[in-house]
Amino acid sequence: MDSRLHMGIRSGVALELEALHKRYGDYVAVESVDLRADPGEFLTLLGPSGSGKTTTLNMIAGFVTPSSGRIQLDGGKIDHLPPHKRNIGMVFQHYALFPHMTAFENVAFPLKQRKCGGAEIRTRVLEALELVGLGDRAHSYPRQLSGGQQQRVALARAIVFRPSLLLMDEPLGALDRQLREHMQMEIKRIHVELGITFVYVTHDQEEALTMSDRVAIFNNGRIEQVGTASDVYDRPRTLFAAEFLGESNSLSVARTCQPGIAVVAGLDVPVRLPEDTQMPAGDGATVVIRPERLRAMPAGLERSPGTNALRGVVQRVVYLGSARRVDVEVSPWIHLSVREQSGMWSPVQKGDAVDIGWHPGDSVLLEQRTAPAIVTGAA
Amino acid sequence: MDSRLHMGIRSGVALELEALHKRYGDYVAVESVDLRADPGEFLTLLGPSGSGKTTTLNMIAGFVTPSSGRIQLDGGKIDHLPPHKRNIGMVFQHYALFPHMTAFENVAFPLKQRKCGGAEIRTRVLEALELVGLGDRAHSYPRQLSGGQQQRVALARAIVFRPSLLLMDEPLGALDRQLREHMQMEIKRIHVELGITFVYVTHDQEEALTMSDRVAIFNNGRIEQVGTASDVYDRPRTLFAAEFLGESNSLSVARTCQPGIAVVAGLDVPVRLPEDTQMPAGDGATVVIRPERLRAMPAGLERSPGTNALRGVVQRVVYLGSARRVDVEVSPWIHLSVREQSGMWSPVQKGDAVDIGWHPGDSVLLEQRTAPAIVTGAA
Amino acid sequence: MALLAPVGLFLLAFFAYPMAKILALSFSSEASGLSLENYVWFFETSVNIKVLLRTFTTAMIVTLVCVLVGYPYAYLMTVVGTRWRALLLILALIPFWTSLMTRNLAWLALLQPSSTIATITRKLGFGELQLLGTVAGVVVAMSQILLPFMVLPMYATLRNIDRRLLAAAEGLGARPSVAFVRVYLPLSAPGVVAGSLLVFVLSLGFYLTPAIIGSPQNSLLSQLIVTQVSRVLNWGHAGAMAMVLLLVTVVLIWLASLATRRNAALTSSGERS
Amino acid sequence: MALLAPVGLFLLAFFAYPMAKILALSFSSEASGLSLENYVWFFETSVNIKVLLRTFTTAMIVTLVCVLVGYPYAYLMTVVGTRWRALLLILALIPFWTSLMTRNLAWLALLQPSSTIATITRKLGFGELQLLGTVAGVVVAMSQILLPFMVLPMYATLRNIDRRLLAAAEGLGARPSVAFVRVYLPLSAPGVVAGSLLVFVLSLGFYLTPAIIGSPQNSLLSQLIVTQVSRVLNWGHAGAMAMVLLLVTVVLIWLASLATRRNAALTSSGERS
Repeated sequence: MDSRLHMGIRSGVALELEALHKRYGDYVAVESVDLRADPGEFLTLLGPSGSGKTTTLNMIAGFVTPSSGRIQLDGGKIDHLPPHKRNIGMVFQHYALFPHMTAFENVAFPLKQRKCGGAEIRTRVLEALELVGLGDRAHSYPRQLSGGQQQRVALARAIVFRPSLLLMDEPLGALDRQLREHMQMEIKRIHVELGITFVYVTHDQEEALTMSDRVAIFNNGRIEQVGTASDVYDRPRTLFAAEFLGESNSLSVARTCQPGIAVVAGLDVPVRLPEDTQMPAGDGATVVIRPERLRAMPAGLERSPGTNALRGVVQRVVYLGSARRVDVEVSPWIHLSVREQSGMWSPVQKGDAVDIGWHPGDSVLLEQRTAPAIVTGAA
Repeated sequence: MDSRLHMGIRSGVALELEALHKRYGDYVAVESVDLRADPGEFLTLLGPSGSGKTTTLNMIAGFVTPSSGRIQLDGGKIDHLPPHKRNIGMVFQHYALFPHMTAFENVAFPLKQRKCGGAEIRTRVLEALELVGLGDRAHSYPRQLSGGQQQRVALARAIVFRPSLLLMDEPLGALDRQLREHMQMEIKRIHVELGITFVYVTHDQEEALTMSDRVAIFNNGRIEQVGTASDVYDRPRTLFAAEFLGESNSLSVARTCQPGIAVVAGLDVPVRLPEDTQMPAGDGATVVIRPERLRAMPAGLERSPGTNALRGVVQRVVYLGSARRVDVEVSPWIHLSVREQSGMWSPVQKGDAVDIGWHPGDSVLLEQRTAPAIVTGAA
Repeated sequence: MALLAPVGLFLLAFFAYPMAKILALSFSSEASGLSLENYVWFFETSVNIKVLLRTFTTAMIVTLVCVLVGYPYAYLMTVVGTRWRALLLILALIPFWTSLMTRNLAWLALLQPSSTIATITRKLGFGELQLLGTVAGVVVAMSQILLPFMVLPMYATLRNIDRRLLAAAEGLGARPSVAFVRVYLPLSAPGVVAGSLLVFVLSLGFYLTPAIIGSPQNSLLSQLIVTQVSRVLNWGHAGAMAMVLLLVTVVLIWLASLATRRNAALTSSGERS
Repeated sequence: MALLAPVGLFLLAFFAYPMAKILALSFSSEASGLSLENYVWFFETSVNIKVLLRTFTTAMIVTLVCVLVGYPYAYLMTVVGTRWRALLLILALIPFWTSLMTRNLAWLALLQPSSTIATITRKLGFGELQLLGTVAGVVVAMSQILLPFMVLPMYATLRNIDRRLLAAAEGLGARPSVAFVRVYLPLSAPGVVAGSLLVFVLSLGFYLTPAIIGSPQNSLLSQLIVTQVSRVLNWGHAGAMAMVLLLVTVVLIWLASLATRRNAALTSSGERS
């Protein structure tokens, strides 16, 4: 805890990306990315592989030269600086520990490059190892450490020279589930303790939602949406964002004359939308609702006025432990999933006729779907 | 669908393991495992790595010779048979496709060993590839296929010779999350279509709960519990089972004179247990409650009579997208997590005093904890 | 990168220049500048053709012996524990460590008519087994000397074959022997080809062993080349002989690489991950 | 396994027996049975010691030349694209393909006083650069012939060095040159040691190149061994010389393996996954 006095004095700085592009020949890896991380913020770049998030990170670190655009750190342009002059900490996906050096020597490496004295190096390295909970393994070589411990050494090495910005490239990808959850908490703790700016890359939406102050969703080299976890999860702005961040039901709808009301395509059932919704131009649109916002109840029961409802038949009930998923066929082309938390199950079973209801406020109106999200043949 | 006519005629058979042991020198890999899979059942062996589940599977397949015990298939002993005479299908963890053969040749391999005619081989191989959705990739080599497609070829190869038992060793471990969920559904579909007995090994509790008819939980070479998904999740019989299957809160309690009531160790707050609970011998015990069974409400509100309640302070609220987790400190040594599904959040925030309530029926009384479940230093 | 380009060029010259020189020699003649007369001489002299054929036959037999002895050796290395593997590896490498000279000497001593081997074969009733000064003796000595060049590439390939594929084949109904023939053998082919190629080509150029253990009556091409340079002092003839040897070798390698390219590419995914 | 045991034994004999024979020879004498007289002769004859030292010096220089030329070559192979890499690999392998004889011949031709190289050095004002018949000429020719044995193990090591470690070092504040020296160089050490050992040991046993390109005045140990057997017909002397060479070699290898064992074990986890 008192390590904070030594390590955390320097607080985070702002990072700004302006109109960042990266092309490899004809292939556009990153396209006009504008992004700002506030001082001390935990910003996550989330997206599938190949979406440009790692390329963006590498441009910030200096390993990849942008085709155009600007990168500013603490108000100063850093585009022209080589990586070793940027003073940015980075934790690599596969740790990138030096195998011929002990944990101590690994962590001391950045300090030696900065010509620190031997006594100071010793103090600060041990302090950093202590911070990540590895004070007792200073003289182990990387191959003698477990995956989680290697991860901690990499983290200590990235923060020991007190960078004001720390980049992390899927640092937990190689760990198993339980260890990953534990390390998520550790990383959050260190973020709070150091107070520096974190830019974190991951393809795991759970990780992104749990850890971040804000999330930037990448797709095909572009940012689809930036916002807090609940911004992007509850109020996605694109179909991609909605579907990448978790399970979602989508309904094709058509516009009506009445504002705030659409009809389900092919069914002519009205769907109430949140009051401030603007129907987009064009004939069709998609309404997205999260499975945990839907309620299933036996068909025919009275329902509260003002809610939306669709009638269907339960096709399958999947037990998930902490919850269950009820898959309902509304029509041959409309399937909805309802997620019910354990202990709050509705009394419906496979084969039952059910009414699916939800509050208008839980609908999100998005652009029309153009291509199917999951093509099973490609799996 | 009409492939069922050809492939599914032979239905599953019963598999019985009796007092199965496997020792390697002093190390006991599997210890007195008794297990039965009913004809056509989907039985999952779930456990952490090194728990003996894969060794058990290899003994069934014949790759590992048991130190003692019996293996019966369809009522007949198969212990003495070499692997190639057992007629059991197996899908390996890393697929184990023959790299010098096309998908077609791979799937045809078991039929050739059984001296089938060329025309029959052709029909059945294409049928099997069709069943797994790869009819169009028959002439691709494994390296030309994606991970998911290789997985499908391995599956087709394991079922093409109509085994009455199919073993799968973490078949989805190498795939990414979205593909894994898709393949889970595919495997379930094939299970239903073929009607043969499946024995499935995994360390992923979600996979086990979602897919299985029954789950056998392995730990340190022994079976801790066997039962349906809801048996093992809602009514775990050991602390290990409770903690391996998902998040759980545990409270150390001491016995009281009153039946069905225990007191929280160090707090003297009474905890009601399910009515039929027997206090175990010894002074202490542990009460386990799933986070989604707890309710948080602002302190001081009236609560329904007969429920349990503990008062604490909210330390942290973690947003998870489809839910949120409220971490509450009841006392310096008692921390509880409450999981609230999205849309059903209680009006509590970080720093608030809260009452945590739950139904007595949601408590599970287990043996006293002897060793901590997660040692952070080891991570 | 820019710095490395001149280094690369220098090295290219270092490797390629000596070869170019031999090529030039083979087309030179005493009288005129450029001529084919050395090649004409080579193919018109019947003893040259005879020696060329004998050289190739010897190399082929040596390769075959090395495959037959080296495959089980390399296989053994993949199945034993680490201690035994280390021992076998050291044994296979000893010939690298001991100079070529020493080994030729050892074989010369072993193949003397008074040696243990000769005594044993005599006692066993095989009669006088004449090895010294015969092609058979040369083949035996060359095989031992070249065996490491067979074992090492083979081992490198066999080591990477995923043994779980054998288990998979057995689980699918193949007897262990069938699993070996249908799965293991095809996957080991690239190693066999690489080792064979290496041993074959090295055999073609052997001088010392046939010179010491063989006899002038059954000499190989290398000896003829040395004779041309050191006794007849005819550089052109020697150059032509070297070029013919090189050309035939390159063609053989090219054919072998054509045959195995497809196989090798496919096998790459069969390696243990 | 049971089937393989006899095969293993046979192979062991095949590799070890020739060596045992030489050992026996070295302790034999014309008069009595077992004696040390061959070793006494070896160390009492001053020319033997001189040749032994010259042999080791030559081998060391050849090794050094190969390291200096081979390292950039192997490094180049790891950074270029697949096409260039294939070309470089083929170039490095050409010496394997062309027989030893052919290459020696090439160097003999190149080093003639009338050759291009000699002409160039003369024109450049270096005066008469005498290479043929000198140790310098032998070193140049041996280095080229042995270079592949340096390049291949080096490349195998360099290829497995994770280049992201260099990026990591730069990200931590190291200039590219510092990153190379502090990270890449130490990780490449096992390959350098393996290649050096191979080249050094092979140089020790070279006969053909020094015999053709060198002169009798500065002959190496292999030539002395041949002389003992073929002219003096003294098997015991030859055996003792071979054993001394072998013993020194084994001691050197043992020392090198001691020095690198720790290093090599640590480096294994530095390989790309």
